[in-house]
Amino acid sequence: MPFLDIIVFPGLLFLLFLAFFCEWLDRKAVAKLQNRVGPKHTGPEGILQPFADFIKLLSNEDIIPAAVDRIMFSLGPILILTLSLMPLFLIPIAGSSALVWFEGDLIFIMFVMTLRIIITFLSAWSSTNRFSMIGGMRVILQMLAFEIPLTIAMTGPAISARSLSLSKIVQFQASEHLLLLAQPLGFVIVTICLLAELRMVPFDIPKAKTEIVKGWFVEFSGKKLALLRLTEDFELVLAASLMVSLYLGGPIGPWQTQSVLYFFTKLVICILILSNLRALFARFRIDQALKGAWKYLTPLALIQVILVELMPMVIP
Amino acid sequence: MSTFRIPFGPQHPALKEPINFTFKVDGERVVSVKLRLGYVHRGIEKLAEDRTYTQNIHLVERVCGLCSQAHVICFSQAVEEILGVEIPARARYLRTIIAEMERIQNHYMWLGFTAHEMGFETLFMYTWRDREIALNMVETITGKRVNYGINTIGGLRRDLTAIAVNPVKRGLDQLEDRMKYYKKLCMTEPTILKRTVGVGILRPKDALRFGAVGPTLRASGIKRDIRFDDPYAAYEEASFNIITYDGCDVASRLLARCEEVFESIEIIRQMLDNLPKGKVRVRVPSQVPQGEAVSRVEAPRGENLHYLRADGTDKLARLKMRAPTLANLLPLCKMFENMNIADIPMIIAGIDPCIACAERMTFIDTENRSTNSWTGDELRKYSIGWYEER
Amino acid sequence: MMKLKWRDKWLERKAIEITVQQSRRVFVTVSQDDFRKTMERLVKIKGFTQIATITGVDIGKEIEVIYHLKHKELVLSLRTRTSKKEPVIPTIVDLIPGSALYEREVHDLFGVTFIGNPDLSPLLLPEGWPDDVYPLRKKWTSEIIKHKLEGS
Amino acid sequence: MGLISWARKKSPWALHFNTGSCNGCDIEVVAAFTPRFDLERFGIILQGSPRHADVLVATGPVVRQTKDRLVRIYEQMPNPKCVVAVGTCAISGAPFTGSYNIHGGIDKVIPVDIYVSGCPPKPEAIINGLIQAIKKYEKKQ
Repeated sequence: MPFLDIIVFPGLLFLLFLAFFCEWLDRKAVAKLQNRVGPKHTGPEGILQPFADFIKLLSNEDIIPAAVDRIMFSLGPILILTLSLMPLFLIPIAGSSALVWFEGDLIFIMFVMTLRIIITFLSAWSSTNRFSMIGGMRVILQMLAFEIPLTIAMTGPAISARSLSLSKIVQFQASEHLLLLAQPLGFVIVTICLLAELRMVPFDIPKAKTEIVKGWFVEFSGKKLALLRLTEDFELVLAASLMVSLYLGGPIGPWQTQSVLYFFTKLVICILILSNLRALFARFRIDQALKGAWKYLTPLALIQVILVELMPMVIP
Repeated sequence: MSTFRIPFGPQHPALKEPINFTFKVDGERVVSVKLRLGYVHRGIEKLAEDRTYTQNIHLVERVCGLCSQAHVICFSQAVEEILGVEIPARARYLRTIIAEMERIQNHYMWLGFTAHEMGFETLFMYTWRDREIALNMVETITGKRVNYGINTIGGLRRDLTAIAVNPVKRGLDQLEDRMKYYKKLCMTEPTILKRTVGVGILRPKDALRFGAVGPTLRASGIKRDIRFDDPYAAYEEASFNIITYDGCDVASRLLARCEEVFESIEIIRQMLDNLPKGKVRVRVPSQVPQGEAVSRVEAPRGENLHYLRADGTDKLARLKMRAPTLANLLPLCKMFENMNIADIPMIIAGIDPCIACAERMTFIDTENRSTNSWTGDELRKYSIGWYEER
Repeated sequence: MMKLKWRDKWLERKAIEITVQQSRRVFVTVSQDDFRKTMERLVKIKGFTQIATITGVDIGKEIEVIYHLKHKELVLSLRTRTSKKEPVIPTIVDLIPGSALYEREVHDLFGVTFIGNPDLSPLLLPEGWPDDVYPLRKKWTSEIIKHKLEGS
Repeated sequence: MGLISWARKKSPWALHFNTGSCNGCDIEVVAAFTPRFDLERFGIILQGSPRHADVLVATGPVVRQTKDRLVRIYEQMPNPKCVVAVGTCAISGAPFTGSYNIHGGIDKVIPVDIYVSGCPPKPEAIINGLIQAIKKYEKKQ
């Protein structure tokens, strides 16, 4: 595996660019939906806005409050950033196989995502702020509720492709058909669960600005905040690219062609879907969100898996 | 039962004004609430005693930027009553028009804030965009967007020019259209319903016992409106309905306010159509004879009461102002009982608090300082203890 | 006197003074001893169950406390006086719970003690406010208070 | 330093604190973030936590009770920071001058960089104030 691939394309630098681009796209789309302009004067149409935010935060003073648990507080943002960056290397971006891939990398992605949330909780807890503690508890609660339907729904594509590897799933879609056509229900469930995983409206409960300020974010400033914001962007990319790879065929284009451009276009569409949903709803209450996850999403995800199993028998 | 305290304010994104609630919560459920005001206490009642009546108009207008018209009308009515002055009919009509415009822009603003509290940013942006129409109308008539500075004792300082009538009427049509849409949205959008229905219950009995006023009271099904019960300005000549809802929750308050906007628009239309001709101001002496008066006005948030005592000089002896938010704070504490943390902002928004109004004189504090400024260590000990006991 | 629905023989006998300002505003003055009884009668029999606010006024040697009671369109202001040296008035929180905040407001700003009010915590104004300063008494002008607080 | 000062200029995040204003200024500050004026064009976002903010937008005269809070919030903000005093009250205490419970303008308590006058100032004026603040903020290194 060439060094250049990891650092430049489709590795770190490309992902960084993608993350900033996605944040800009998301902000711009939401602003448009809210009848505003959004970032405008930072670069052409404000495209450099997330970059400027990032640089500014890096250059800001980094305050460590006296009361916090120093080790976890400093380590938290770095760990979370690493953990949200790692799964991105397993996503097939440029070709039908990813930079790194092995049988079972889907499970690995799920595992890392869960781990990330536990680290989030720990760093929230370590900042000993009442708001971040409540935020941290809500993060965990939300994970417990949404991880399960997400995992179950994600086995759908795996069963169809008879493989637990993302790259294999993409290759299956290249040879057969897009899984969105076969499993629209799964796509919907995954989208909702990913919204919750991303903590976006209507599931931005752990960082509800009007209830608990910024939830577990509240005590972080300067470089740590910069990293955390970058993490959020990576998570956005991760969520969108999971949707793309699992259901939309990743970099597969029509007539058996493969290009990063196809991947990119699909990614943009997915992000627009996510921002659209973000602008359309009010926030749920934590108990309502949990109830919804257990009562509707989990059974639906199960039904969807059963359907995936039964489908080939009914329609040969 | 062991509990966890969270401070809410004084600086908090859900509150544009500083106030401090300290909630005792058990998990996510509110057990009790203590509140502390005094962050916006500017001693206006004392200041008023050092100023002349004309200067006081300026001061009273700044009790609150959002109910400025209501406060000024209330104050000048009290002075006019002691003076025995009858203001011209045109001035009465114009006062009504401006007061109703204030209500419209206030309710729009409130709808936006409520949406913001439930994390519905898009609705917030939309309502605030449409609120600019109302502000434009106010600006055409008075020359300012907030704190209109148009009232004085004995009438108005400026007249409505004929050229302003048509833009205002057009604006009213737009506002009515938009509010119809928002009302439909509030009644059908599932996430809004989830957050408002059954939240912050205030039974009619409690509402009366604790003295709620304005839309908060009317949403508990009680038909009380100063404009109707104790008409002032030109409300006797207007025909309108009192909106009541009997859901007793935030959803009812939401809808009651939406409907009130329609009534306000209707009142303004009637006023504009029947606007009498003539002067807008009578000259009044700068010295007010001895006497006292109680004046009541229905501000956007509810009943506004001023008590004025004059001692024959050009300065007043005592001015007491009771703004609606203060009356609604006790019912608010009642509403919090057994609610979820996530509902707190919604419930607070439900009474449309205007702390600047409530606080020009009052402070409530039932806690000692120590709970307010916990160190991290204390908190950690507390939280560890909390988990051990569970 | 105008014919009004609230008209009450008992009250007319007890009251020191009754003024009808206009058809919807009535001012009644009672002595400090009769105050509690009058209030009970007004609340329980006459239906003045809601209170708008309580106003305190410094009138030289005494402090006047005015209760603005509401009954439909009518505002009845019941007024009583208490000496400035030892300002004491029985509470009405048990009759009208909504008056709790207003009683404390008057307690804070004028130093009137409402006997029987369970929660008259002497906490008003900013933290660290001196005990004997009642900002709305005429003696305390803004300059004197500022001088006392800032000590320069 | 070119990159950093460019980034600072392009992304000043604001924190709004009411030190005792009548509400008029607060409403206009919020209005400046809504569709008609939309401060996000300049990269300015309203933040909830002082730790995340660069520009403190303070409104109203400083009331005794809020003085300590104002100082605390100012100190919680990371460096470099700047303060915009919005409204006449925030500049001098305006109609409330002489009251026993106010200290006067914001600059009696914390250093102020930009003053926006008006009662209340229009959102356009507030936007201008923030832009001026950005220029000043750029020089603070």
